[in-house]
Amino acid sequence: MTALDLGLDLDREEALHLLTQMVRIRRFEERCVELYSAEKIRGFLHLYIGEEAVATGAMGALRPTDAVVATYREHGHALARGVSARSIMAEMFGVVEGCSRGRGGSMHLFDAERRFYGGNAIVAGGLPLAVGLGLADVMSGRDAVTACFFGEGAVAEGEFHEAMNLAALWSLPVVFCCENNLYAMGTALARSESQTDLALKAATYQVTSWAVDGMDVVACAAAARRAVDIARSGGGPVFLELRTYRFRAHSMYDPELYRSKEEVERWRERDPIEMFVGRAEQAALLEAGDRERIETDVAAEIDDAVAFAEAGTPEPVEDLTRDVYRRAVR
Amino acid sequence: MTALDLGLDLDREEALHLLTQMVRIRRFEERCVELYSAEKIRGFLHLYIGEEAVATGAMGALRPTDAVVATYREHGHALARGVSARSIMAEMFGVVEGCSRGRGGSMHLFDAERRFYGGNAIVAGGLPLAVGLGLADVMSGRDAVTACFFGEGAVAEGEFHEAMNLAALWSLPVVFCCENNLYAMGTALARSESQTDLALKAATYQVTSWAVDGMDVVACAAAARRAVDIARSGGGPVFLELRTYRFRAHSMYDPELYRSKEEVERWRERDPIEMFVGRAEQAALLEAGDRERIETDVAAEIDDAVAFAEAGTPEPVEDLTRDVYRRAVR
Amino acid sequence: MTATTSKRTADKTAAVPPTVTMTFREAFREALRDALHRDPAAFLMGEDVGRYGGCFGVSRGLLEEFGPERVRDTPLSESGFTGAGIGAALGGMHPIVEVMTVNFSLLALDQIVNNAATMLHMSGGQLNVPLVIRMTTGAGRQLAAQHSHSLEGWYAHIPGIRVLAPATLADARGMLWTALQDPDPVLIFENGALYGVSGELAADAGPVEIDHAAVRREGSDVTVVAYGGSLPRAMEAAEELTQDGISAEVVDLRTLRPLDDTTIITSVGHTHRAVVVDEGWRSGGLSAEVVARIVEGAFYELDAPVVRVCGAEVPIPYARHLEQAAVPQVHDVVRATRELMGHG
Amino acid sequence: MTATTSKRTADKTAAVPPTVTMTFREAFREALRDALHRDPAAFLMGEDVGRYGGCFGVSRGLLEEFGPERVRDTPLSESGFTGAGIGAALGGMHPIVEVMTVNFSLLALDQIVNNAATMLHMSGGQLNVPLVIRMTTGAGRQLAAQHSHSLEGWYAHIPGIRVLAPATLADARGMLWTALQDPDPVLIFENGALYGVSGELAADAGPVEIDHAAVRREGSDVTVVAYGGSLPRAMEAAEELTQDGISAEVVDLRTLRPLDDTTIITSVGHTHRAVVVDEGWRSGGLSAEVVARIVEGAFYELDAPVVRVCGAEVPIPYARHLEQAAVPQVHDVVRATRELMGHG
Ligand SMILES: Cc1ncc(C[n+]2csc(CCOP(=O)(O)OP(=O)(O)O)c2C)c(N)n1
Ligand SMILES: Cc1ncc(C[n+]2csc(CCOP(=O)(O)OP(=O)(O)O)c2C)c(N)n1
Ligand SMILES: [Mg+2]
Ligand SMILES: [Mg+2]
Repeated sequence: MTALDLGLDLDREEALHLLTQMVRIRRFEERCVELYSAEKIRGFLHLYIGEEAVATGAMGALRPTDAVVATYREHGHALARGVSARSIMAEMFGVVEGCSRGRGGSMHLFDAERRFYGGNAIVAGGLPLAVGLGLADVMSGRDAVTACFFGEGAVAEGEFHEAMNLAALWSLPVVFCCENNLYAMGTALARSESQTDLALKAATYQVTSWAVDGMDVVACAAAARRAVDIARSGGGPVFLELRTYRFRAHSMYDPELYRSKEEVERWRERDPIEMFVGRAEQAALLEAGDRERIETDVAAEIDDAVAFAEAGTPEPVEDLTRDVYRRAVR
Repeated sequence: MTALDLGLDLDREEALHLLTQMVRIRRFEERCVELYSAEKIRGFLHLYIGEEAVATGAMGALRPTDAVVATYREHGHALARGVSARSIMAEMFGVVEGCSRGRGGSMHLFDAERRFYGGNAIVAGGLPLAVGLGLADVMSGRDAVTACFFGEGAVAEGEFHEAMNLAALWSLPVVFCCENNLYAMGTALARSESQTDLALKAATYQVTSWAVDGMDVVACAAAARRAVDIARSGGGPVFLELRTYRFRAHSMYDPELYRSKEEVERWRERDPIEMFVGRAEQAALLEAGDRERIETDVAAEIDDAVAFAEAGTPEPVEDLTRDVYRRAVR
Repeated sequence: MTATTSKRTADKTAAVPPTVTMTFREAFREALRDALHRDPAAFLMGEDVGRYGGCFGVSRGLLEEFGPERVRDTPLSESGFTGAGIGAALGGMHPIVEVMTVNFSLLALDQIVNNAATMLHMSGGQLNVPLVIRMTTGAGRQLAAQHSHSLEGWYAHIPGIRVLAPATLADARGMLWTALQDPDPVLIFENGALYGVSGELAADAGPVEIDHAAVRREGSDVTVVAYGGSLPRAMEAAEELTQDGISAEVVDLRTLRPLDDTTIITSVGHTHRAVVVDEGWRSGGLSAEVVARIVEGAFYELDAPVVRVCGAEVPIPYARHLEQAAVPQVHDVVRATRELMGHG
Repeated sequence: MTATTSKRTADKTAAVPPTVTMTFREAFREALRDALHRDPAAFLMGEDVGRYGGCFGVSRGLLEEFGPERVRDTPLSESGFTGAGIGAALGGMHPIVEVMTVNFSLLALDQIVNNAATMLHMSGGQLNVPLVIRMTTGAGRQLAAQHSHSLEGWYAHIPGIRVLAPATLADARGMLWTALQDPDPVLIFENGALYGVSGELAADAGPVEIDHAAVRREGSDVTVVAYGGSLPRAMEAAEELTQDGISAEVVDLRTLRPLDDTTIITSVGHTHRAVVVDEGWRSGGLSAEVVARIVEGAFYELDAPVVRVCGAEVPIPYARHLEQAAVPQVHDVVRATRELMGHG
């Protein structure tokens, strides 16, 4: 059986890359859980475990000059975008070596150099920013695209509606990546949306929209590539509904009263990493030993990140009010 | 030719009523313009002239136990709902005899007895209120319907989106009457909405929706009757796009730079009053002398309202802070 | 929640009413349960109040007890459901709208300020809005800038609404009912850092009045004004100050609007010195209003300028040591008071 | 706008620079035109700024001059386009976002407070937001409760933003450019009642600094602090007070955040008395902060309590006489000052 038969239109190098990224995200977050229990990481911690295919697939379609806006569940996006595991871990340790100098924490990862604009903890609050980034790119004559990630819960917010309309009206190069993991905290999609077909909903704004299997990293990558192409070539905004599932609780404080263990188990059978490994091995894109090597490398990377964070420097308290204004107050 | 041939499924009494209401609104507002020039009325004054068919048609479908929410362009709705011309005029004169005790002015007409809940000057701000009124009716086991009026400009606001979703999700008896007069101040629909088919847009929320000729009072009445029936009988919310046009400026301060005189003239040929009179006379629903009598009666009603308002009482300044809290502050 | 009978109940002559030990979370929940039981017009509405059990667990179990009509999960649409709460109040219900946290209430501000607060006045006294809006406020849990605002003082600027800040178990348990029976919109700010704190509450605790500040600790040298999450810190500071021989009176504002300045001014009339503690940002915060009221009402009683101990003027940072430094701590209150008393 | 050359220019030795007569509306428009000419990254965005000519006519003609890309009409979506302004600023532009009035800005508060104000800090100093947001504020035109808020003092509570309140033609003309070149978000509040007021402005008027309060009138007996729409009233009151032999110094705050308390305190240091005039509601308003700063910085200089002359605590009513009573008038300032001076 060949790669094409399996719908895997990619080469070995790409396959290794996709797998590596997904494993990095998974293991990084598993370590975060431990560090949370050890009280090294505090505040809210939202895990992306189960959803790795989305950020991994989507981010591959972007150029370094493109922009990314994400949510509070954004470790995966930051890692996939190239923000170093070191600086993310350090951020969660609250030290100056963190990608937000320890000011942001898990929910507010930023990296100006990589055009990674957060890390937004207000549901749907990032969407208008993405519209503005797209507008700035167009007005400046740059052919960049902005990818904006958010959960399906955000679709009910007014800011979603206003942002979609503006992006469509002005034909801006924004790819709206809606990570439909079926729940907003404990609220199931059908309890939050009168219209549960989100791609249809988005299409009403005259935005090119379609739904994608968010557990299939190859499908995510292909969809993102197509979407980014449309947006970059003047086709206006695109909305992708990426159907996925979070395997873990909403955050560290969630008793998960709203869904059954069985439901979670059923979805775990579609683990994006294992599914991809299975298909890629069948297609002979992965070889014996690849997985182990990746796991070993990733473990080392994460150990290194934790060591880096552990050795980090807390900001002197005297600097508490720095970076409130860039220009000195007076 | 019969009444039915003309699509006028109404009797003489109803025809007289519709015409009377439209004429009342038209003449009332024409007088308002004079009184504004005379500085008897101040603040913002938004005229409904040209759109009379909508409020007149829609309001006829409601029972006294139903509720109404309107905007700052609501003289017509208040009059059609049965708020007296006297108390509306007095309100605009800023006297205690006004329907809001002179506290509200043109944009804030209220009448608790008639379940007329304003008079809201924040675009789209009334929509969530209508949802809540519908919810209260359902929770209290009352079979009332809430009619909510707003302009097409409101559709771009997040509050529109949130309200539509809530109403649909909870299947509430709310009739959303979108008065599409093609402009929001100076912004043409195509410049504010990526999707200009508003009924289609609303339908995406799983709300029963259709477009209606808002210059045809009979069409408005029929549509409203059907919509109210659906809402009252448990069919959930309904969205009506009532296609209309305002003949006058947005408010008294508008130089109308954004549309041509010719466009306005073309629409004036579809004057809802004259169109209805023409058809009703052809259908022999109106008789010679009806129009004159109505005009005379209306003129008298308005003269009376102005006299009433002129004779009104200004609130003593000592009572400035009354009605900030119902329960005394301490 | 453990029912306990005070050890001293054996002593018949000085019978102490039985108390129960509970957390603030439980006290808030009991208040909700009680309201839903007693007031048929009451219902709770907000994001994840039902199936999830409330984002901070306050409403856990209420869905099962009262059903999805009266414990109503909403989509993420703060403006929409807050406005719907106002509409439902106009329609005769007594909605209790939960906005998860004050941070998200910024999305509902139009409804609160332009509708809830103005309706009675704009309608010339016809339409009152018997609505309660509850929300969590405050910093201290390393949730960073977008999840740590203390904006209750900001809301206290708006005529037409009442603003409550329960800081004791009795108020956590008792304010809701009174607010719910109030004809006007009432905002209740629950300090997030208090949810897990437990203490003793009278077993028969019920509604409390919501019009007055309370002297939580009597003292003669200085008045420390605090509320909400800062009250426990003010109390602890007062205790510590006794070591310096400083007797601090602690006033709990309880109601931030309308502000009961009489209680404050009376206290300052005795002590002649005041410290205002407010977790919110200093400039333009509630603390400024308290200072202004003291100046207006007790200027000639003052032996020294009123001192403010407030949140640092910075979006709250994530790192623990910075967050702690950004929010008034016990030692900040102690230090400021000692300096004011000349023990600097 | 009429260019005039002062009559005295004939006198070469005391050459007075030529001035032009213009309204505040025109001054604001000139500032916009100038900014769009000189700063290629600048653009104006908001509801009806283009084809309609601006809801209060401020931007009339700019669409024709600069085209629809740079004078960009938006749909009614305050949160959306304000957020887009923040995003565009992050993307390197210098957006000037117009929110028609402060009343509607409540719909954009999440973006302003949670994003614009926090971004620099949350990102550890990486991402600044060079954004200007303009809006009309104030009462006085019988627009009633939902269209008459004075919430600029409220905004002044938020760290991370600067808040300007131009009250003179020179500031109306000059603040925008400085704000636009500022790396941080700046809010400019244009008082609606000033738009039609005209006066003389230097023909070569240009950018002004935005960091300091200004003494608009020197005096020795009392400091009257005002800003925005209240400044002209304070000036008029000061003039009237001369009849009682009271010499009032008038301080125009100009910048409401960060507040230049040095100028205020210096003035009070000379006069020993202060009156604060603020059209906004009294409780928790900017006036309270000014009182607190004076108490903190000049307590021992004060001969009497600081007096506040503020908006009545009521949603602004429509009826003219009630609206006038709700907002501080010249005679209110005069009366309060006379009482303070013991001429009551
Ligand atoms: C405006 C706002 N309201 C409420 C919250 C609290 N909250 C945080 S995450 C969340 C659920 C969001 O669900 P969704 O958009 O589907 O994203 P997911 O968490 O599933 O990735 C809620 C309600 C918030 N952060 N912002
Ligand atoms: C939230 C908000 N933004 C802006 C305004 C200013 N404004 C008043 S009416 C109006 C146009 C509304 O147009 P539309 O909804 O179509 O109603 P119409 O006036 O045409 O009846 C605008 C922009 C407002 N009142 N509220
Ligand atoms: Mg989700
Ligand atoms: Mg319109």
